[in-house]
Amino acid sequence: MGFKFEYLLSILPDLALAALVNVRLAAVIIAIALMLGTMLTVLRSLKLRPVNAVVAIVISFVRGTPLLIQIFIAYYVLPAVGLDLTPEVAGIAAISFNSMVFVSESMRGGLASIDPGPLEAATALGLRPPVIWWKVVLPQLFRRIAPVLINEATIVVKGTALLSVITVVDVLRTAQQMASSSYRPFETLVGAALVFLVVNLAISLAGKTAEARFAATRM
Amino acid sequence: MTAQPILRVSALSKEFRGTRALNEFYLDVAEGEIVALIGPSGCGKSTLLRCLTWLEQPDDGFIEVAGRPFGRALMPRGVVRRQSRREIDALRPKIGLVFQQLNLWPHLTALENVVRPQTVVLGRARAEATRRADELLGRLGLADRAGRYPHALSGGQKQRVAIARALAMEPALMLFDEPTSALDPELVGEVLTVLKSLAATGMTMLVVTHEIGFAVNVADRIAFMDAGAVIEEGPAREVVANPRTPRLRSFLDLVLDRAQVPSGETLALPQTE
Amino acid sequence: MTAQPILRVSALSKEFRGTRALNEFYLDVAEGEIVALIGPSGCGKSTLLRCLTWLEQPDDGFIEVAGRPFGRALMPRGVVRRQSRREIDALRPKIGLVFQQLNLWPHLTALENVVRPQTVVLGRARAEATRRADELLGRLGLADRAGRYPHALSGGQKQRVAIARALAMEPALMLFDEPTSALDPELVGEVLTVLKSLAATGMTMLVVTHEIGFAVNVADRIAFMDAGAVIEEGPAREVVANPRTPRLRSFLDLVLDRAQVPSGETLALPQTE
Amino acid sequence: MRFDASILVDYWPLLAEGAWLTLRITIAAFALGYLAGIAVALLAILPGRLPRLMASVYIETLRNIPFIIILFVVYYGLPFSGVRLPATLVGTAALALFASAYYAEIVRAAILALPRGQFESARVVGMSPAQAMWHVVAPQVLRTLVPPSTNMTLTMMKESAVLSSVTVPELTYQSLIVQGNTFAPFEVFAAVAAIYWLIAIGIAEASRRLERRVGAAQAASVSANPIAARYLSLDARRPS
Amino acid sequence: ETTLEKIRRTGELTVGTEAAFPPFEFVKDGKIVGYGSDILAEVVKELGVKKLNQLDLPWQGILPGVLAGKFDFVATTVGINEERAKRYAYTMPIADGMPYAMKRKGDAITKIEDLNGKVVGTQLASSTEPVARALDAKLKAAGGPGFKELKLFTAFPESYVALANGEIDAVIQSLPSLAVLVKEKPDIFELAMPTSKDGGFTYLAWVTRPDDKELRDAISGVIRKMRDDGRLAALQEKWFGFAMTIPDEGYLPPGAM
Ligand SMILES: Nc1ncnc2c1ncn2[C@@H]1O[C@H](COP(=O)(O)OP(=O)(O)OP(=O)(O)O)[C@@H](O)[C@H]1O
Ligand SMILES: Nc1ncnc2c1ncn2[C@@H]1O[C@H](COP(=O)(O)OP(=O)(O)OP(=O)(O)O)[C@@H](O)[C@H]1O
Ligand SMILES: [Mg+2]
Ligand SMILES: [Mg+2]
Repeated sequence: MGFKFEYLLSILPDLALAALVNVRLAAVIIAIALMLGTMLTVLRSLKLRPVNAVVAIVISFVRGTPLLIQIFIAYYVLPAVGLDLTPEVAGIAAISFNSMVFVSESMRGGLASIDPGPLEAATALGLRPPVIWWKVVLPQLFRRIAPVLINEATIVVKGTALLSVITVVDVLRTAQQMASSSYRPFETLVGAALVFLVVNLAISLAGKTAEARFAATRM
Repeated sequence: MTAQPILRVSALSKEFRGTRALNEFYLDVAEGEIVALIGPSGCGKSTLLRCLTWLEQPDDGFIEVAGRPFGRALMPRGVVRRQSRREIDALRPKIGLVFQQLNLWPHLTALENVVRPQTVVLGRARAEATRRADELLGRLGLADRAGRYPHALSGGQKQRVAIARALAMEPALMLFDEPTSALDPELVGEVLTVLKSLAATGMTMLVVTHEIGFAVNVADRIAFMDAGAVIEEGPAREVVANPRTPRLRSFLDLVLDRAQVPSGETLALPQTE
Repeated sequence: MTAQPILRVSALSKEFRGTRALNEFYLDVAEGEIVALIGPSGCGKSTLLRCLTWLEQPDDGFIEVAGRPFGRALMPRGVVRRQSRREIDALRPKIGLVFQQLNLWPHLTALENVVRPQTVVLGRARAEATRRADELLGRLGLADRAGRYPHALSGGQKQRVAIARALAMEPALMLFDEPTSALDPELVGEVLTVLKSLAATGMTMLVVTHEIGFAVNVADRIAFMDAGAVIEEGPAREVVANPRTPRLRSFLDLVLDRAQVPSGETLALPQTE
Repeated sequence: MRFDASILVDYWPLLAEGAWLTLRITIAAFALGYLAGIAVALLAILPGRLPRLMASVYIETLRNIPFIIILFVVYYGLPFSGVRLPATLVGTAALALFASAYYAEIVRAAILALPRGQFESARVVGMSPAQAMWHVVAPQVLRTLVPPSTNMTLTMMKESAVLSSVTVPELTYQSLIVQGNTFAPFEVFAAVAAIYWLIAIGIAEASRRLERRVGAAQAASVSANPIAARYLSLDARRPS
Repeated sequence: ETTLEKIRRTGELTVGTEAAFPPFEFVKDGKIVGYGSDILAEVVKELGVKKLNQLDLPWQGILPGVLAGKFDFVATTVGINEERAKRYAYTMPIADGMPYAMKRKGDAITKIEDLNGKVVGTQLASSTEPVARALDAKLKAAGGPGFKELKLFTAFPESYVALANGEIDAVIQSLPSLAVLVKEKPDIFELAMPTSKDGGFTYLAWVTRPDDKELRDAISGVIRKMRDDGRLAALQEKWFGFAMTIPDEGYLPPGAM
């Protein structure tokens, strides 16, 4: 049962097709997670004690429990409280929520490295806090934590593979299906790995290019 | 002291965990007047400017800008009312502050640095704001640098962008924190020239500076500050020529002496072996 | 030019993507001599000091310290041999460099900043290294600050700790990069005094500086640098009094003028409305 | 949907055994992975193209494919090359390999964020690069390493669940046994989530203490500036 | 409204399947096929269902899915055991999962005792796991050393790879699956011998939610009918190459639903 390269090649087209599911979901999730993560960060910066206490528990839960279980909760437990979501919506909701927390935590780290001077200048000129967030803090923050966000994006792409447990047939599930009928789990997994590698390298590369572009308008 | 004061500071105090950075500070600046504020390191100059723009909340005392209370208002029957954030923000554009570190926004071009506050704070149309910014930058000799990002500007050019940004808001008063101290020596002259031109337009200015030469030649008045309060003030030339307090005298000795090297060998050093 | 040169730099060149920061730079510094290096911003002064300590690898040229080749050696028959990292590290303690930004180690106390290089590089026993550090800090007037961390020291005190750190290695030559430019004016005198005392001990020094006063009074020789090479040098007073090249003349004009304010109004400013 | 807690009462020894192994695997993979990560990070900051290229191939490959695939390649690939080791050992090594790529990136970024002058000033007094790293860079970088390393360690701890698929009897594996016996998914998931959460809280608490010890000065400097405290810190209490 | 009534009313049926278990249910050319699928097709016909949604998902999602009502029943072969039977309603068995041992081709394992000192693998939490444990106990009781190690895999395909690369020496699995595999890879694998059944119940069936006994009975009725008219045997010949006996009762452990 040695490694059969021809078999690997023969399944790549089908795997690539299945990867479109992951890419599509990941794109939506990343966009939502960025938006919600930013909002959560701004919310936390208001330092309203009860709110931040709740946020702290949510963050601890999301960081502390497996993503798989969070996905289960979104799809299988939420119907018990009257929220019956389709698999894709539940998956997007669960991973976005998870990623939102990690985005916000990354922002917490990034904020500490921003020079307060330009914010003081903005305040002294009379810019209102929402404007300062939107025009001064966030643009600098995003540039600064770009590498971390790219990292998170690749994690999200990998996370979409877990959605097979809620009936989303993605690359990994397709690979498993192939393995079970061909009895070649090794080749199919390597095939899936290649597909993920290509997608994530594309993201990393795009990120690096964007980073280099930002570097031109460096801090 | 000709007209109604544009800036009136009374009994301003600010303490940082044990350090009294401002200690019942009083100062009036009249319209069109140029006041140079000098004093030793750590005497509270930067803290004053930060309190005047309410970046730091003073513990006590009052600030009036063009006759209107700023930050805190004394109401009838001695009640002190804290102004809301919105009220404070509304008055802030009246006071232009140029920071020692300039604090340009690194992610925006020079032009955008000047345009953005106008559109956002004053609600000016973009075209109008751009026109004004172009004009200001042009007059400050930066017409060809408008599209550059701050990191690609020299120290003197950055300084002028920071000044343009403050001027674009049409402030009643400009505050400068050591406008030349972070500059290479060849650039100092350039910036002082700008300040002088600005003075000539009748702009009211409060300038924290170590350039005694500038203070003497351009300022109407010098205020010498020590330990959080003004301890001597008067017409610029007079103050420098005839310091009354011993503290000012020794300060001036130190600062004016810097071109000469102290001759006494006060420190014993090990012989090289 | 009395004795054998402690430092001999010949034909040193360094290019950064298109910019020729050093362009066949030549300089000799004799034992006990004090040379002030002046020149406009960007002319390559910092790059020179970095190349002299091999922090930056020069593209071309040779450095000799106390008669021994440093970094690159010219072998018989014209062969150039690159020294190994180990050889370079072994010679480095002979050259003390005080950075413009000082680069004290913020996680160590002042004392530890001076002790650590001795124990690590020279292999001195801790007790011995501490004794020397205490002595040095004491002579530099920092006996009571030895236990403090850098952030709790004033600019002048930090400068002196950096000097002590370099001196503890018993260098044959000290290099200073603009030792006063980051300091408050009152602190400038303090540091210049230290440099002067150091000079009095017979230490060989190469000082990059903008303090023409210091250069004239303390340095034996001034070298004026422009575009990566020394274009004029000579006894300090003579060079300042009678600059031969027009470039040095205009540079001196700019730098010496700074205490006076330029009187011509070169920039047109908008009238306040 | 019923929730039958008696299952957990019956099966808790299995779950406890699994949790204990998960904890040990996490600690071992953390230690191994961090050491490897530091080595790769050092490779990445060496001058010269080749070491940097090697480091970035290592990091990008391991970071960009799902862990389960790395695990399978190691676990099923090793026997093909004649090496035969206990599954727990192989699994822990694979986990360490996976984490090391992320740790390497974290360490690399932290070192690059330190002003160059710090390293140079150590070199210029004659310290070797290794000495400069040890005496000057490492102590300063420690502080910035803590938060992202904690994030990664938590991710890795949860990722160790994947080891169940190569017969490592850790928490998830034991929970699958319980589930196979009882067919009670929700009870088992709830218990497993709670146990993972507990372990995570332990890790987060340890890191918080470490952070407080190495980062006190920085926190103080941020809260001293009112504008920085307002916009740039999320956790400090509101001033007055 | 019960699930069965809902199915009748809407004419729509949703089932959950782990399509990675040949020859019962697996994916071929993008479609779920196999012995189970063929039976399902008959069930659909008999129940008068017009639209069938068959969802493929890994085992971890199957039970939560049926409990949360994401599909109507589990149309994937599930081994019958005592504890499970207390919580779910099993249909009539669709196959007899006779446990069998498989070895690498040519290895000298021909009788149960040959498994002494060997590394044996099976699927974690499957119906054959208790069978394997019982076998080990039996070997030890007979005075032998027992298995060298029992390795439990989360999926069967991985145990096959482990057998092929020498990680383990034998796989215990139900005969229908092994028969197909050995037919597929005759140069690698070989059937060794049947192992005793006394570890538990080895019949394979589908399950419904515990409160859907009505639906369960309806499905069981179809299966019984298929068995009686020979359709089931025909399908067994088609997929496994042999027919098996499906009992009418006694396949459920005591206390089952
Ligand atoms: N955020 C702060 N926290 C604690 N102490 C502070 C803070 N800001 C200023 N201080 C202290 O308040 C005093 C006044 O500082 P300030 O910066 O106003 O001095 P300065 O006159 O501007 O000095 P320099 O000429 O060096 O800029 C100093 O003793 C300083 O240490
Ligand atoms: N790492 C670098 N990469 C690219 N260019 C550099 C680098 N370092 C220096 N330069 C360029 O080399 C030239 C010399 O720089 P250097 O810092 O030596 O000047 P300097 O004389 O020390 O100036 P200053 O008085 O402003 O400190 C400048 O044009 C500078 O832009
Ligand atoms: Mg100040
Ligand atoms: Mg320089």
